[in-house]
Amino acid sequence: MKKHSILRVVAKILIPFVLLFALYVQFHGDFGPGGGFQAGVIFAAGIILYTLVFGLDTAREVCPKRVLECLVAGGLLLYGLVGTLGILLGDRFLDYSVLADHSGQHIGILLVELGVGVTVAAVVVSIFFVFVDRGRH
Amino acid sequence: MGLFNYWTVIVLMMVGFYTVIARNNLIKTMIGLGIFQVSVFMLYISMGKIADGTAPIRVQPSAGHEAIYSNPLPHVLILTAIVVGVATTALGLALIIRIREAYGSIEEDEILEMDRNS
Amino acid sequence: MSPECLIVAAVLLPLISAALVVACHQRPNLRETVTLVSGGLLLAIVGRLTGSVDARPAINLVDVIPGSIDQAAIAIGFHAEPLGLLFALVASGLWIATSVYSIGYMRSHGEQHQTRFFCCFAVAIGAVMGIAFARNLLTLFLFYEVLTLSTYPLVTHHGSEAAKRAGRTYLGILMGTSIVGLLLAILWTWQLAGTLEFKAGGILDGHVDPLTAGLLLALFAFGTGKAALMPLHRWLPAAMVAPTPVSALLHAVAVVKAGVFTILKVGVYIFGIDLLGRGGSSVWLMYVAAATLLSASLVALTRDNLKERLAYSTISQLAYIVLGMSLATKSSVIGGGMHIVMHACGKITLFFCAGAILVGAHKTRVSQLDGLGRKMPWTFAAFTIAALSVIGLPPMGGCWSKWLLALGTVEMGQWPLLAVLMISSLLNVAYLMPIPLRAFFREPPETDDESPGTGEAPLACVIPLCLTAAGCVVLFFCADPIYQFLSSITWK
Amino acid sequence: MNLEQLPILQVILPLLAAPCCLLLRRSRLAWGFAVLVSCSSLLIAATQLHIIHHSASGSISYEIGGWAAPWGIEYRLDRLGGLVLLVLTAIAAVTLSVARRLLQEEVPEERHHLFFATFLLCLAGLSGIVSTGDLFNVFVFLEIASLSSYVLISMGRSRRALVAAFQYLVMGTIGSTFILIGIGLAYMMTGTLNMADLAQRLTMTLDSVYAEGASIENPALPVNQTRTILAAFAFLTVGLALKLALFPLHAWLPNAYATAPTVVSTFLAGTSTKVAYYVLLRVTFTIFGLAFTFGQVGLQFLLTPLAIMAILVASTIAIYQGDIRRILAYSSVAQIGYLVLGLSFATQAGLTAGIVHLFNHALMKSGLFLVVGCIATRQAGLTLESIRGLGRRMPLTMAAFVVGGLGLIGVPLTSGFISKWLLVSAALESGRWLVAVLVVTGSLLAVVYVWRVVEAAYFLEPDDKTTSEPHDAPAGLLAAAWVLLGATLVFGIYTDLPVGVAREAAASLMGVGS
Repeated sequence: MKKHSILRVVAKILIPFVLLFALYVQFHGDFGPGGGFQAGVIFAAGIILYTLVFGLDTAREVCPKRVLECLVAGGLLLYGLVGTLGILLGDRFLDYSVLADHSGQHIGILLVELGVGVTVAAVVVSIFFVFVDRGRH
Repeated sequence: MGLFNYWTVIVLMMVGFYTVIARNNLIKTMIGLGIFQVSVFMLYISMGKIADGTAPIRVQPSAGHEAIYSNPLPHVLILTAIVVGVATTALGLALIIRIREAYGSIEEDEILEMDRNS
Repeated sequence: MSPECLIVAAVLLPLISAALVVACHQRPNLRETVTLVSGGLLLAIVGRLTGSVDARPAINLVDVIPGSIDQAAIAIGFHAEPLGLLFALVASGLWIATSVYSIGYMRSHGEQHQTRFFCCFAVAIGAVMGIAFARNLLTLFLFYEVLTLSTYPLVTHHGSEAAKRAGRTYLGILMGTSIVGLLLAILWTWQLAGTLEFKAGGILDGHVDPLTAGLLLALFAFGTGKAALMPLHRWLPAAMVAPTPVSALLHAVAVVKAGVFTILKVGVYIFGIDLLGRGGSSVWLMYVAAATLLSASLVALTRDNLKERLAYSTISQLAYIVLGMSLATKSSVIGGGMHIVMHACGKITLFFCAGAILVGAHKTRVSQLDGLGRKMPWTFAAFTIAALSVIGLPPMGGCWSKWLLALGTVEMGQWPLLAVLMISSLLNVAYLMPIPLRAFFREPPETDDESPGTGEAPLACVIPLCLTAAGCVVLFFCADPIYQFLSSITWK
Repeated sequence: MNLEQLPILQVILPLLAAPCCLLLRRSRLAWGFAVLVSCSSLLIAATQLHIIHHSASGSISYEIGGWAAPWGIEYRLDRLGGLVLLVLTAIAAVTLSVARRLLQEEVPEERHHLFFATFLLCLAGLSGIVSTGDLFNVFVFLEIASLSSYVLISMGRSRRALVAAFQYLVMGTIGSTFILIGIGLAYMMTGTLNMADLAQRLTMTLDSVYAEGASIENPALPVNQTRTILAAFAFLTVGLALKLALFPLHAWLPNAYATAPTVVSTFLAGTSTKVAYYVLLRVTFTIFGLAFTFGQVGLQFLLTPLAIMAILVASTIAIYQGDIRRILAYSSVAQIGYLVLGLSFATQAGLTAGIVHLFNHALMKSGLFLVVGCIATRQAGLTLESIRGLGRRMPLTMAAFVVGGLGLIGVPLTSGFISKWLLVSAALESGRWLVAVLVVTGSLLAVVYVWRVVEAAYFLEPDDKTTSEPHDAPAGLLAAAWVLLGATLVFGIYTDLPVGVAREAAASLMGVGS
């Protein structure tokens, strides 16, 4: 599809907005509808669109396999560590109120959702890559 | 609304279940499984609905009027279940791809036939 | 050593000896020495225990099944009481004789896997000690199963297709009956009485009605497949594919006697002869035993294979002991206990002779024995003595136990059973006596003269069989001490 | 950090270790880390059981995020859970410690770290199921465990593993969806997901559960008499029966266990069905309660025949299998029958027997599969023909198999005997004569299928007469197998731990109190 210039142009215009929207959903998650799961999927959709238009090899350069793996693990670890902080600071697992005086819960949920979002995005992109890759040989 | 939502759920569930049982093609089995799962998602979502309830986003209470919200918990629960469903589907499809590579077929009876003969 | 330690030592010694046998598998002479030495030691230990049996020493090793509110905990435990001690004495005494005999037999026969043979043999003796000294039904059951498993390799020693088939029958019947019958009976007893301990006078008295007692007794009697009550006797003739020393010790002494010993012990210490005698729960068992007794004798008449004939004879003789228990009078129970000794001594001699005939003359069938008595005088003399003892004629030991059993039938007024005993004795004569008669008084067939190796079997085979035959005579004069020794078991 | 945090550590330790394994990449590193984690899990589980067993209440509770119980998610562990966790983590630790050696033949080295990550995820899922006191959490952890076990099974060497994993995936997903429906319906009627709260609300009347002013047809009706709750119970039971591989829903199990990498069979055989059984106990006793499950619904009339069929039919099928792993797998189906039978008596003795058997059978079956793994390191074939004469070639390995086999049969001094003893005496106690007879008949069938292996290994000569010198499995593997099977011997003699804990666990499930 690299030869279809309309597609390429439209995709180039769209992708930043898709990613931006993903970030909006991500960070607006604790005020309105949204959160890590949704944002992750939307973000992944942006990358998948990029892959569809510019091909797997180009996309691999953007998101190398190694980086994706690290992101999957990293997101999970972020979630886990925020939760464990509660334990380390002498309270319960996932008790965010220890993180800060007033906005503890706020910061906590933001970080946890960020972890979820990163993991989901990385997992969805990996699954897509694996499927596309399989078909080629 | 009556019991209309339950009827929908039951019909979807049976369609999915029948597909899982009756189809030989592994992809179709996965599709059936998907429909089957979605029916349960619908069950959860519809049970959270409260008559005249609005989306569970806190609005500034206007004087003398307390807003009625739908129950958000089933939504949250089912979000988890959807993720699980996605993971299951992805894993199932990945397995189908590898089965196809190993057997050259995705028809269940052909695969079982090959297993019996080898 | 205290009596308690002696009991544990008696059970452990054969097991240790089994381990040593395996360790010495490179050096046959050392291996056989181990067997003989431990045989001597075991006899000494059991002999010393007879002195302290009146105190009924008992020991619990470890609680295996924790107790609850209604039921006592069950331990692996041992105790010494006259019946078990007598059984242990017989088994350990005959182990030595058999060891000597098997060394001669196995070597002159050039058998394979001798280490496995001696090892399993020792384990089997250990299991017999465990059964003899078991303090409760669980311990007894444990060693009962060990005995079954450890004798399987002995039965299938030759590894031929026939041996394996026989082995499956053996294991199938013994394991099957013990799990479905015996285990269930034990569990039921536990439910009813709340304990499994062997106690003088029984533990079930007051917990059961006659019908339940009869059913439970049936489970015990048929669950103990080793007692070879018909119709569960098939394994015994099948197991005759084993080498003769195995048949001799295990299927004339250890295994089958473990079966009838179990039934006797259950009758005396679980039910109590009062309960059995009073409720009439055991009447049906008398008739089963009588039927087994007669039909096995009849079958024995038709068998030409010597070992098979002896096997059916064993089935018939075992039924005597079961009969003694089911009559549930003092003299019949003691008669049953005494018959364990008498029959063991007689039957092992007969099997030794059968083996000696195989080793010396390569004959297995009764019809081939014509005139052999002149070439193997010692063997056939011993055979005659043992046969007379099994039949129950004085001056052989067997006559006392049969006398006591007959007394029991009279006490109970079971005249038909007395008739059965008499007829059976006649049948014994009919199937046993032709063998020495043929050997001594018929002319040997012409062709056999040139065949080599027709003389007495090696000394290691002949000496044990002469000794056990002499034992049959000696026992005739020892009957009274045995009677006194056993008479305390029927007291409360 | 103090001991209060243990319930959550039990779950998040393996959960967080999984991504770490992913990052470590190197096979040896990931393996070492996974072993470390599983051993710590074992330590945590043992400590927890110790605390629970000596506490007055007999349970510990942990509120996640500091939110109080019916609203927040509560982790709750009682004696039953503690015992299940102990056996689960013990098997995980033993299996993982030999996993690298076993994987050498079966999974390429560059995928080892993925394997360990998935394995830890599975462990986390299973621990989570046992630890949590929240019904929906059970579903989530069940799915984590199931998804990771599908992946683990699909790593098997032969292509059949793929088909087996797919079949398991389809059946497992149907099962878990059923469970999800059940949970949803129960939530619909009670408005809570906390197990203890749920149990309480199920016995209340409709009007006391619903908000004021709601129009209810029959306000005085107890919640658990409504048709919705009946449906919820049915869905939960059927879903769990699928996960449990209760006859006749066992079709996925033999294929999965027989084709998975042996290290996976070792782990799953001892844990996954046992944890499903744990959930079944929770649902039937803790949540719905004795009166509902056995009085109102009469589940025993369904479970007892099914359990007996499982014992007899699966054992019979096992007799006709030619592959050791399939024999063991069908034997597992039969043993699940014993577990469910204990449950279906609905007496304290029956439950005790079920729980003890859960413990014993987990050790036995894992040990036996580990022995199969040992055999697989020395020869390719695992059929009865190919193991002929193995008793001489691998004496210590086959001796371990014999010990495990005796346990399956239930020979005295093995732990299998204790559980069968308890089960049969429970049957006799409640007057179920026929059941008792059928159970011992099942043992008889076990004799036959175990004997076929023993006979092949010890009493049949191999076809090619090249009887080489004894060549046992690598020492580490052998030691691990003996640890598990030795444990069955130890717990066959010193029965205080499993039986003592199980009795009290059964008492609290029955609501008797110890």
